[in-house]
Amino acid sequence: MALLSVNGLKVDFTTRNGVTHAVDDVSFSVDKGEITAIIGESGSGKSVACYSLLGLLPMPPASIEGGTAEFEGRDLLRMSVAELRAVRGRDIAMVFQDPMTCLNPYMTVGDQLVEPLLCHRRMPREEARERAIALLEEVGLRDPGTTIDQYPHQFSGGMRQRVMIAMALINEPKLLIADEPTTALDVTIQAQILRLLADLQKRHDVGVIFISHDLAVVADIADHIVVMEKGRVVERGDRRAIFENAEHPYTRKLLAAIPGGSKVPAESVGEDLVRVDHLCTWFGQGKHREPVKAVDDVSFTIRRGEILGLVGESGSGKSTIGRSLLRLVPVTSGEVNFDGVDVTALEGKALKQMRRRMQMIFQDPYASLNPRMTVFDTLAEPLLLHGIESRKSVEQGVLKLMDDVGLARAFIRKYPHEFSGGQRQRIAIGRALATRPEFVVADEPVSALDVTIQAQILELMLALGKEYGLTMLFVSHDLAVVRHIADRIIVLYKGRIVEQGPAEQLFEQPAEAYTRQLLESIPGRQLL
Amino acid sequence: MNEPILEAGAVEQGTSLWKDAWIRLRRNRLAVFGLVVLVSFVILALLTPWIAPYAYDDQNLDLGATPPSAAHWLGTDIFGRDLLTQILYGGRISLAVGFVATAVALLIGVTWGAVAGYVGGRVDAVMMRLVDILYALPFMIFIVLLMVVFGRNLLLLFLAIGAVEWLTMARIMRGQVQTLRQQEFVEAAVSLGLSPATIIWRHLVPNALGPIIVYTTLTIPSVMLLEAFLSFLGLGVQPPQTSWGLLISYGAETMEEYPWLLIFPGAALTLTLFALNFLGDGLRDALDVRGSTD
Amino acid sequence: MWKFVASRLLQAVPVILAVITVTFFLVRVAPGGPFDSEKAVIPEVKAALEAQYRLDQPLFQQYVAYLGDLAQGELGPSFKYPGRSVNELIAAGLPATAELGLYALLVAICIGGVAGVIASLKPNTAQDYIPMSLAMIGICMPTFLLGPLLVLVFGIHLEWLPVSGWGDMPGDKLLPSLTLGAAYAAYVARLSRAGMLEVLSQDYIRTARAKGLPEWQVITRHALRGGLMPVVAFLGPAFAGLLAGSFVVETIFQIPGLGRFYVQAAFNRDYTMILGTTVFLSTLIVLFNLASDVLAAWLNPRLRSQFGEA
Amino acid sequence: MRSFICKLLTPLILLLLVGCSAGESNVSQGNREGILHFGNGSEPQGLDPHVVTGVPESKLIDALYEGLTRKNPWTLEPEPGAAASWTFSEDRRVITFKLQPEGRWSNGDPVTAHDFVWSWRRALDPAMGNLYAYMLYPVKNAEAYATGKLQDPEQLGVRALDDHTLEVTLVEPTPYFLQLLDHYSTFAVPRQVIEQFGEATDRFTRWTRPGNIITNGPFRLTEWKLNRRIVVEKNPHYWDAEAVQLNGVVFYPTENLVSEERMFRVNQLHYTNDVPLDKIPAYRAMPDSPFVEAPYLGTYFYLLNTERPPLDDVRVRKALSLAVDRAKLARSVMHDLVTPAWSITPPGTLGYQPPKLFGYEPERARALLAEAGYPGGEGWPGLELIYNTSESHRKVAVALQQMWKDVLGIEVTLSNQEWKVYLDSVSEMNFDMARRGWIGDYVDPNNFLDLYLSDGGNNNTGFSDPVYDEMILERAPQAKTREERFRIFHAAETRLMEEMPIIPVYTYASKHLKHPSVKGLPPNLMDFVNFKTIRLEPVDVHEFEVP
Repeated sequence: MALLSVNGLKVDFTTRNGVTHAVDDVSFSVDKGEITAIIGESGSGKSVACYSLLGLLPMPPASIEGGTAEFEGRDLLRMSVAELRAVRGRDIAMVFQDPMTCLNPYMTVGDQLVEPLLCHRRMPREEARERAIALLEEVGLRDPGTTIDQYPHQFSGGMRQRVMIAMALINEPKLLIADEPTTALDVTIQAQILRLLADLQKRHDVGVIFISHDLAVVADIADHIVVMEKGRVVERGDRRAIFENAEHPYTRKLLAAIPGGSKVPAESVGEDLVRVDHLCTWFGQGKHREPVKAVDDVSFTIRRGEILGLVGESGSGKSTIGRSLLRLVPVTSGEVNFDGVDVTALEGKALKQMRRRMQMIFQDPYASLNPRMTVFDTLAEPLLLHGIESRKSVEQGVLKLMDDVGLARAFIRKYPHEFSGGQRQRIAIGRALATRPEFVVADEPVSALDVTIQAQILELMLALGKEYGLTMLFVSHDLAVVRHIADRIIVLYKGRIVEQGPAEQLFEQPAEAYTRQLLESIPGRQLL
Repeated sequence: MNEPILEAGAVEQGTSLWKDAWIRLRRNRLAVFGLVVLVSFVILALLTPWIAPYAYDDQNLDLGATPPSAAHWLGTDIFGRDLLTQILYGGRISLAVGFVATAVALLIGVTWGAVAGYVGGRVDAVMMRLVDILYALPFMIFIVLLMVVFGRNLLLLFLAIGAVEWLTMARIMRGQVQTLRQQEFVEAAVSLGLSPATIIWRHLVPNALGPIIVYTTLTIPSVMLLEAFLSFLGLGVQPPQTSWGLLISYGAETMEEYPWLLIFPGAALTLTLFALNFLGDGLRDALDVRGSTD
Repeated sequence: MWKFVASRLLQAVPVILAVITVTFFLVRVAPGGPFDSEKAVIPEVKAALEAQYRLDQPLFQQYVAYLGDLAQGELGPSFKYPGRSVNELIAAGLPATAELGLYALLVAICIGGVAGVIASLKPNTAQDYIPMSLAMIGICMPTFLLGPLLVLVFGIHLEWLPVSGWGDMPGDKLLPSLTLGAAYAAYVARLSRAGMLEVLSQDYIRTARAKGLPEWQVITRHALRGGLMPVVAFLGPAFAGLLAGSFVVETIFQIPGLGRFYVQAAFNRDYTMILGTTVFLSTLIVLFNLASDVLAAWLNPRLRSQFGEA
Repeated sequence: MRSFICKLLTPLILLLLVGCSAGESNVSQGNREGILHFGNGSEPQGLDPHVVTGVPESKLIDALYEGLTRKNPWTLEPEPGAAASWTFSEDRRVITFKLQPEGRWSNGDPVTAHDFVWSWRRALDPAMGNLYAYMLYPVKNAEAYATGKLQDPEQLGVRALDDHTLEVTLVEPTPYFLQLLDHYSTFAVPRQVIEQFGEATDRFTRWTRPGNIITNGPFRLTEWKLNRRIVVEKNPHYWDAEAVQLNGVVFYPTENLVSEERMFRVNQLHYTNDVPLDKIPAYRAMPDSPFVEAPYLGTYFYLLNTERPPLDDVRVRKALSLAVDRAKLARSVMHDLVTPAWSITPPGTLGYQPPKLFGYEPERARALLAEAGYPGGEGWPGLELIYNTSESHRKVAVALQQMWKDVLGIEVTLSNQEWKVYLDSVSEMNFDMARRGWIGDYVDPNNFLDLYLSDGGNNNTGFSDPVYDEMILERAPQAKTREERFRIFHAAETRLMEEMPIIPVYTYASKHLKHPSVKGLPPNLMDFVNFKTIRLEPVDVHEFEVP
């Protein structure tokens, strides 16, 4: 018998713009000791469905309109607030997406860990603490006796996620709901956490609901897979069935979006456009303070028409290199030579002129657009600033840009908040291209996007790169993505270059151990 | 390969931010109440010379202070002047002081804070230390001097109040800008080659509006009361002109004997404060783009 | 941490020096002198008085002499109260004002904090509007109105509390604290409501709920600490403001405090007293701003460890 | 959730409940112990009689010290104080005082004539900066010494003939000189203590602090808490200690009128320094009203700047004065507390009646203004009236502003100024019209009429009349009899009011709330309090219910 079986679940959201059926007649079940993955893009209702089971949705605006959720013979949806509270954290526990924000920054991890024990079992504090230490050890924290008294910010992202997992498991729950537990993590960490989850699940014999937007992530661990789209379940089956015989077009689209294969290297590669010599960018310099060496003695070149991939984990300095090239952060030493000119020495007018030729696409399409400016304002600003279009012709220029990046002309007067993430990234790309730059730094331009959108944006960038004759520095932590788009790849580790070479060569014959480790961490490798 | 949302058609005049905000504001009943109260106060103030039942300096010493009656709806003050008339005329001054002085403070404070916050470093340190210094100066001496040097007029009053109130505004603005400066859209603006002034006015200030609006709505009523204090020092309005702040401070002295002299002007000010407050909160929520993404 | 404190204190020195300088010359420019009175003063007497207070020396020389005294902690003799030094007057007024300010702050935090927290739990409902509106009244009720009103109700009609005094009768500190705290309660209410709303939307609150904690524990253990951080940052400036702004309350309740000295010094053109209180208060403002920053940092583990490293 | 709110609210409620029990009231405790609780207006500047200037200080110093004479609170006649008796010489220029044989300082040391000689020298010493030094100017050579023209204190007209005999030589016969002797600038101060703490003329010493100070009056200082209270107790060494009824007095710096009245209402004070104007009708209406009022030796008037047009025209000045309906003002705004004034000198100062040259004459006022060239206010250039910030000044100004507008059709703008700014404006004559008040230091028309001497420091109007100067300075002092002297004053004052450099508005009145227990504290023209005569006869009033 299933541990949890959900039948005909319906959840509505009532907003000022009317009622949306966020979850519409969804059914699935989880067996003891098995992993059920729920896959869907943002807005598919996958998280809402799970949160509604535990009463974690704010009501209003949410309301459960129907269905049942049998958990050990009791219907979760019909429980009182108090009953449900007794289930939460004891029988059903959760792991959330972002370990940075999901731990209380004002409490030590120990205090947060023992809370479920104190709350549900009235366990003496000392005993609870011992148990917490044991569990921390089990999830792979070094020296848990000491670290238990530290605050969350003293842990790295991966370690925090381990703490989250320990916190979820501390009460020996029967069911664990993991909501995109690895999405915010670097690939190597992601691989570790996935392994840990699978391992713990076996050992503690719990049922797991694993929510993700990325099929690749669950490829190795899921027993059953449920695919959701727009609040409905479109396909379900065991892992093999989904990966090998997907029937629904949406599932196929998801599979297709997993970045795979490598780019055919560009044929016409010209002279060096950008030459970086012994670049150092250090932060927090003070008289008595050791600087943070974000970029430490890095040299490389980018040839005209080439797409250079820059890969590394968070903290490797990859974004800082991009910003250093564009003078968005002050360079400590070294030279950035752009088309024969040392960018680091430019000031005033000359710098402004240079900015026109080099542009940037940012990671977060939510943060990189001014929320108070329309598409027109955003795109017209660079056109007017650099005198590319006159006041009269600017509208034409904006429309042309919108055509180029695949935005309907009708949206010209809309504000960023009215767009989806993918559309916003198109606007941002349009803005970067408005000045007709020769060189663009793309800083993780797709990592905040769902996989299907990710694929579209990558295609767009490749197409535009050709059309505009762009040279590009493509910064990403995702090797699969980089492999898909880049001609050549540089691997960074702690501010220094570990390895560089043509994309295909790097993937086929990595020379360095670190590169190999990165490659092995790519989820769902066997699918490729 | 394109997303399916792309469809041909005429330009959609998508919901503009302000229009959208206006629509959302209209749905907020309290904010609408605030707006209606404020607008009607402003209209009353503008029409006062024509609708006031009596002349504002029309005394009747033998009548003295009388409670509300048919002839004097809100009663009379100790000079036998009609209180309703006094409140109407006082409203003209108070609303003008409240709005203009706050606008002055807003202009100086927002500019100062934005520049300090955006430029940062040494400039920021110097600018904010200057604010610290001004905070610490004895306010009264400053006002007395201002009066002596420039003589007395209402414009000066606005400036004096504005000159005092901008300090906090600058601090708030600076804090906002410091957070916003980290945002990627500001970096994008820099990389486009925009000048700092353009970045501040086009990209930073509009995005810091929320807290500024809220603080502004708190400032206006306190400015109205500050005016009464300045009048006490001799800088404010002079009898027989009056203001709500003055009416309240006179009323407070005789709260036991002639309570209506306190209650009605107090009600006018309180109503304004609540109206401003509701409107301010409503505006902030309406302008909050994040809120609209739900 | 100590380095941070030291550098902040160092930064404060030029600020305070500038305040002294500007104030020194500002008060001299203001019309009317300390010895002007309703009855004309005999010129010889005035000259004798001015000589006693060094006022006959060139202004700059007086300034230098003042700085010299200040360096030794001497704030000079008061003009208004002959026979008393400014140091002594400040020492006499400070305890009552500090105590009053502290209680007022307590009142502001209790009333404002409770109102703000309650309001934040159900935003945009009656549970939000009613406490916030009550707190709002604090802003439009100037102290010169609220004080007498409270006295009228609690002192005279109900006869529960004394109408004036400070430490003379049991309970006489309650009304002044309430009066002075009311205005700040409104600010605290707004700050804590906004702070709580922010925190309550954080992911870690959801985590706490997912653990099955009862709602009140979610609020007290997880939300309050972060939600009240803006209030902590507000405490420093607020306390300094309370000290400087306690004049009206001190007068209404006949409290022997510093606020009266501060304001009356300006009215009396008591040069040394104006300077002394200004220097004292600006130093306090600096110290309290620093203290509230340190407190905020100490309450925030992330900042705390940063200071630890520095 | 509910329990959460309860947790937060509990401490608040506790805080509210603490001390909701007021103890015994000051008045009933004071009645029991013979302690008077006295509202004294404000914190005194100090207790050195040669340094301080204000009214609150004078009350305290009158309780602590004693001059050669002491006023009778009912008649205001000088009666023996530190001096037991005195004799005048033939020409009334030399007065010989016999001091109280049992006169003692509060430490038991005798009060001697030498103390007075030393003290008067100190009071007149230019280095002392005594603002009231001029009180002693009738004494021979005093003015010369005080202004530094004479260095030798020996030449002052004051000598100790022996320990208990003091001889004072005057410049000229001064009828009001004995009155001056109960002004604190003529009091004896304890030389020994003063010199123990510093220079004789040092203003900055600690000699007046409790524990240090010794005084020769009916009370001695026991406690001085800044801005809180000053406590004095009966001085056992006082020569007339049996006559002193009170065991002590507590002085409160009751700066805020409204608060003071409320303290009185809940029996925290026996006696208030003042009463809010608008409370008067209610208090008057009470049975056994605690409200006491009396005419006060002072005039409230407006200064006219006779050097500025249009006020350089006497017709304009008169028009302004004649257009003021003083009776109506007194009746309405001032609640019948004050009486209309028609001249600078208050009526009835020791029998002197000032001239009344005009009344409320709107027709004549209009005619005068028309004659001056402003018929019906036409062509009126405008005028500004300044006053120092205060509720009552504002009320008077607003009422008069409207009277001028109604009667004369002219605009007068009002402008309140902060106190010191106002003083500066007045002394610099930087005004058209300015509010002014003058309270007599002693009961004599001279104290008011010498204001308008051509070079008078308090003139501030530009009024200058040599004949007037001569009448006040030369002829009046030479007068043989009081009647003759008063006739000269009357003639001079008539000249003054015909020129109208001031607009008299009303004669002041003093007003207080006095608990029914308090006896021997009569209202008088000087608002003088003689603590020696006050006694408490307990009457229990639970609370003053103001209707």
